[in-house]
Amino acid sequence: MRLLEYQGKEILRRHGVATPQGLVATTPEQAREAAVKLGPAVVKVQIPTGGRGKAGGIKVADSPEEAAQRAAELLGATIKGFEVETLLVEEKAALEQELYLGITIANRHGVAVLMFCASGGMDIEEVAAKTPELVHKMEIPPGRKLEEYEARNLIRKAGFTGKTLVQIATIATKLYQCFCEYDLVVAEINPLGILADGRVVAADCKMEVDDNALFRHSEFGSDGDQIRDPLAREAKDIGVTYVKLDGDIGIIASGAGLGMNTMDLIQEKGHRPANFLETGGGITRELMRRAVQLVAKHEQVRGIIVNLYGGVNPLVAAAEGVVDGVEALPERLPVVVKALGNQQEEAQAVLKAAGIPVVNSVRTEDAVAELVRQLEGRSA
Amino acid sequence: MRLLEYQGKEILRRHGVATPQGLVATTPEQAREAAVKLGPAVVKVQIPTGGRGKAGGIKVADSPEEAAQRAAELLGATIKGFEVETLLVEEKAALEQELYLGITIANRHGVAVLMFCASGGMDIEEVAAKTPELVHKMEIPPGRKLEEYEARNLIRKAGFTGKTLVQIATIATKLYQCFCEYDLVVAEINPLGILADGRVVAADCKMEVDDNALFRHSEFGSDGDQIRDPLAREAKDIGVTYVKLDGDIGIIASGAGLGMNTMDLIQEKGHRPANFLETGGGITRELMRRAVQLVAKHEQVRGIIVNLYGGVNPLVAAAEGVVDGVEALPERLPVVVKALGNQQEEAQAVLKAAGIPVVNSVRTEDAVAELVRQLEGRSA
Amino acid sequence: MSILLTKDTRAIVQGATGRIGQVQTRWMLEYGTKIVAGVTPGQGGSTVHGVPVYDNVAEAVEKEGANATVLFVPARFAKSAVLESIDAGLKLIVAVPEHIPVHDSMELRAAARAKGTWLIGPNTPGIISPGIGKLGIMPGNMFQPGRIGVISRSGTLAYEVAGYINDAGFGESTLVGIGGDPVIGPDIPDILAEFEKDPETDAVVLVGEIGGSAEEEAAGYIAQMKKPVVAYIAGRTAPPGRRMGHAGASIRAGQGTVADKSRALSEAGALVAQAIADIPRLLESKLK
Amino acid sequence: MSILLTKDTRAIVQGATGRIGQVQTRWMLEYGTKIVAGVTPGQGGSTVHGVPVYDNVAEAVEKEGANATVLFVPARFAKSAVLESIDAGLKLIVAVPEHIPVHDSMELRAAARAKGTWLIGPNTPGIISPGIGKLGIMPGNMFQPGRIGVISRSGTLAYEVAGYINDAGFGESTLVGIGGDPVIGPDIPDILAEFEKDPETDAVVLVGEIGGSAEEEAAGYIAQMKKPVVAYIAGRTAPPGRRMGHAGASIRAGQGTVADKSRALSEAGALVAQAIADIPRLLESKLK
Repeated sequence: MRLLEYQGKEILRRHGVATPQGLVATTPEQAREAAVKLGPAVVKVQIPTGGRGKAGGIKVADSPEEAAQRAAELLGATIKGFEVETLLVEEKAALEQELYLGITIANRHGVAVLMFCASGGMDIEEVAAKTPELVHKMEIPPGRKLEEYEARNLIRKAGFTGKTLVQIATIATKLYQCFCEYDLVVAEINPLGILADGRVVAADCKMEVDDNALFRHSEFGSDGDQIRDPLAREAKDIGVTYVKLDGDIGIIASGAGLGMNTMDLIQEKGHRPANFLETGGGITRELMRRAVQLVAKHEQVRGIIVNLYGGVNPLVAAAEGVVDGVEALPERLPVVVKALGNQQEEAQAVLKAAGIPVVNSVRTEDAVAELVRQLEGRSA
Repeated sequence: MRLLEYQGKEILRRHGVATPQGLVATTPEQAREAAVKLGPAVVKVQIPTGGRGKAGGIKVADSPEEAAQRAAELLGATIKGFEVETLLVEEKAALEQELYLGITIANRHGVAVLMFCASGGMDIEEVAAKTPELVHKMEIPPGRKLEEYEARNLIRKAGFTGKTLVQIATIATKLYQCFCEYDLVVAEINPLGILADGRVVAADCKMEVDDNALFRHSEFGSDGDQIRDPLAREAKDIGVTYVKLDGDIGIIASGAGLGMNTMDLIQEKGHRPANFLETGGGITRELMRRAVQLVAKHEQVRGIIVNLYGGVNPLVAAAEGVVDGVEALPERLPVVVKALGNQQEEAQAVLKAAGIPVVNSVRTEDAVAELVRQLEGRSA
Repeated sequence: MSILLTKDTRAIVQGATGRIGQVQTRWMLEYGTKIVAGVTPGQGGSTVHGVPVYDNVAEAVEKEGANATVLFVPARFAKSAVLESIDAGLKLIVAVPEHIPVHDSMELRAAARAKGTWLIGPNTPGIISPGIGKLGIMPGNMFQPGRIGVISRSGTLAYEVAGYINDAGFGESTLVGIGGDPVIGPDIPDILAEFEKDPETDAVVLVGEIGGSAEEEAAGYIAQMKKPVVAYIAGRTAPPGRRMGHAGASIRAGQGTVADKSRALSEAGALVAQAIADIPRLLESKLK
Repeated sequence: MSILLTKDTRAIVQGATGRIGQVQTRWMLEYGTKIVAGVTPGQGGSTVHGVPVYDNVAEAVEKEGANATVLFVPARFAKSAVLESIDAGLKLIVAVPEHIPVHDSMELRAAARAKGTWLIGPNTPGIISPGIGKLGIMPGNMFQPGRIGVISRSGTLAYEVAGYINDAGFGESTLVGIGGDPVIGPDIPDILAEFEKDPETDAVVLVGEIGGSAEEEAAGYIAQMKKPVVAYIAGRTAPPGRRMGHAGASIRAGQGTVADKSRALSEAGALVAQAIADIPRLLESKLK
């Protein structure tokens, strides 16, 4: 779950990291009032994604009236696919220098990585690709805090000393505290700014909370709240992963690899997937029923392939769910099921009894071929 | 700083450890109101020391009127040297079994030790001395949490299984959380009680916070607040350790070992120390002035020995402080100073100029001998 | 023979008394797996399908000589359960649960490595040595004893691969689902090394996915192996930047594509299958 | 020769720019100690009595070849400062500050032992090798070069003992104040072992205090030493149950008395002095 900039900055301030002064606004009037308090300001849309500056989501407002006007323009607009509901009105801080400070997870090594770069405000992945020597990194083993001296040892490699070094290092340790305390998978301050008086402030903030750890952080609500697309929101609610694509064949697969393989085989047969849907491990009757209906909602879908292996739960329940889902469709679509594993005979019997074609083969290509045959028969 | 029972229990409840229901009372009327809410109750004095039950500090009250009456008797009474200002009125919980659960520090090994004993309600040091096999212990290395399985592995040695085992283990991990979070040096639940319905509750609670860590725990105030004796309270305020004794010679020493050695040598000469006062490392002029005046307040003091080694701070400042203190005494007492180390010549000159005898020897026995000579000359 | 899960494996089931734990315990027993105990704190003294349940792993080790575990506990309790088994000295831990917080997985990976414990998963179907036993959720009927080792990041896709291997007459020595999460216990080279020294494994099939760099990093070890390795990477047609599946397979900033991984593996001497259907042919080219 | 603090010791002062740090740096320099750098985060680039100050210990190690440190930082920053020096690979850390929280000391002791670092203190006057240098607050004029090793739990009392040793014509090889806090870095046997193997130490004087069991536990090692050990325990007349001094010397539940400690040390073969004045005579009985 990606936090909004103002949420991240609130967390930073609670941990003692300075940020520019700012106020949240959800109406032009609030933006005007904020600018009265703050003076010359920047109006920033609060959306859970990056690149909003280039997309026109950050505006300068030198007067309260201008702030209200910019807010009126931005509120309700759609930027990078998100309808703007919230703005952060922030004092215009003159940054003498922009730095990058971030923490992410090095998956292969299973450790957090602290990254610092004296050039901030840019996409760090690009900087790292072009000039890797400018991005200073250190691994932080799990289960302990980051000590300030460790951060200093990293940051001094970029040529900082004295009070600036100490300030940045302190912010780094606090950012790591946030990283651990809130189960973050990404914590970035980009840019981290140095003001004319030497103070170091977090001018922006990106924090992404591990969805699997949201149970420990009820203050953030469900990450489903952020999802605007109704199909994606429903998928979240069902508990499956749904990626909308632009083809004509719906896919339901019990596993990401199996689902991707099904996509690959569909394309090989000259068709294109309408979606990727991955059920996760614990398939229930209800989950399957809703998954079938979700996939069928895509306007281009002409047929559905259900590719299941029994695992955590009995496969019969999954088969019953498919039957429920198919029978509740407003109009009958071609559906082909491949369902193997524990209880495969019983599951296949349930499907056959409902008139749903079952491919009793380990080869997904056979299921794809069967669906294509049906589609072509139908269109012929 | 020893927390009061009700403070410790508040902390336990915040961490999810069940306690009997209770209310704090500072007047008989509050005690009555508490008993109305709680039913048959126990009225317990809240003083920062153990053994209050035997000293008459715990009374049963079967009715609200009785609670008010017991409270009236206890409030203002002096129990184990403390004037009773606060009571905890608690529901009378029928414990089916009383256990002991505690955490302390094994100084020599520098680790915390979790202790569990199926016989609670008694002095654990006595139980450990008589039947060590009944006290189950495990060391917890610093820097990490106690996992529930570790606590279970310890507690099952005492023969507990199933839900009782799990409950006790959970409480142990939470007690250790408190131990770390609040910089405790002792955390004890004695007794930990099993109720008739199987629930496990903390029937008493002893927590002692490391005085050196109070800066991290402003919620507890200063431990000076607990000190009733005016001399001890003043010592705390000055920043020295003062132990009142019943002899006639006052001692000021810059170091605990030096102070104890001075005591030993005084007794050898047939006198007895009126106090032990240890200055700690950072002696200032002001500290020495107040230390001299503090020691002189003891009604039996007939002479003072000041035994200093220069260390952290310049010795001259200490000498000036001694002069200030001696000159401000209501009546002149024999004072002998031994002051060695950095700047010893300058310091000795300051003292001699003020007419204070200086022993320029490394031997504390010489200083003791000189003071004894002066006292005997005076009394003769 | 087989790797990791062998005839000497005496396993416990952590969370055996739960709904899923009970079903899976039965299926593992039915497959012939030596399940010697269940562990659920607070349920000590009960039984699941005749298997005694203990409050603590240490007790199951003492009384039943357990040396491995498979977990069916809720994700939020998984960290504590795995730490318990590491501490109790178990040498093989199969962490089936998905949705374990990644900060927990980081700690578990570090703790397991510090103690020299095999941590398979999290988010793994588990490990199966056909004919010997299985620790995990894979359906036993999808596998046959044989001499091909299988390593898979993907769960169910590995079953499909096993089907092709079986149809071609090979069968599997052991199939290890290393786990689909971003942070998991095993590194692929560690498992390749086990297969390399297993006298009853003739070749290894590696089933990868887009995203990350695990396959690329494995290439270094594959280059020095004597036994043939056949690799297949799923996700050829996955759109870049979209997260494919709960565990986060995605192509990021142009890295981790099927092409990248295939190139690295080919250069290391692995035979890269363009489709699963090609795997049997590639195995035959080396083994027959 | 000397132990721990030798001619090869190149020390830094953590907190050199503070009020106490500046004074003590001057006194240590005046005594002839090789102080090669100060470290105060944020003060890098300044100097203290001609000594360069760095922001980080690691930088002082790189640029000045430092291998030891003495701390004069406020107690609340001591933990971080000591961890920094352990991590930077310094092999001798003298933690002078008193009032360090005991939970911090527990972590520091564990971290130092894990890395094989000598942590002297906390709450120590430090260590002095007369004629070579001193790291700590002891007044240099109280000591003379010689061949008696001194180990002391008590700070200033050790100076007094040194005075008696000097007056008897011996002098000290090295004096180590191990620290008066309940939890400290060194165990007495570790330091006894250093003196035992030091060719320029003939005998060891151990200055103990009531409370705890450090002296009793040291007895086991003393029993196997070749060099004579003379011990003195302060606190003969201290009343039981009262805390004598900031660091917590106290007799608890009848344990840790002078009699207990003296008995254990005597049985181990140490000569126990009833008064400090007896120490020279006991040394002479073994050495002359």
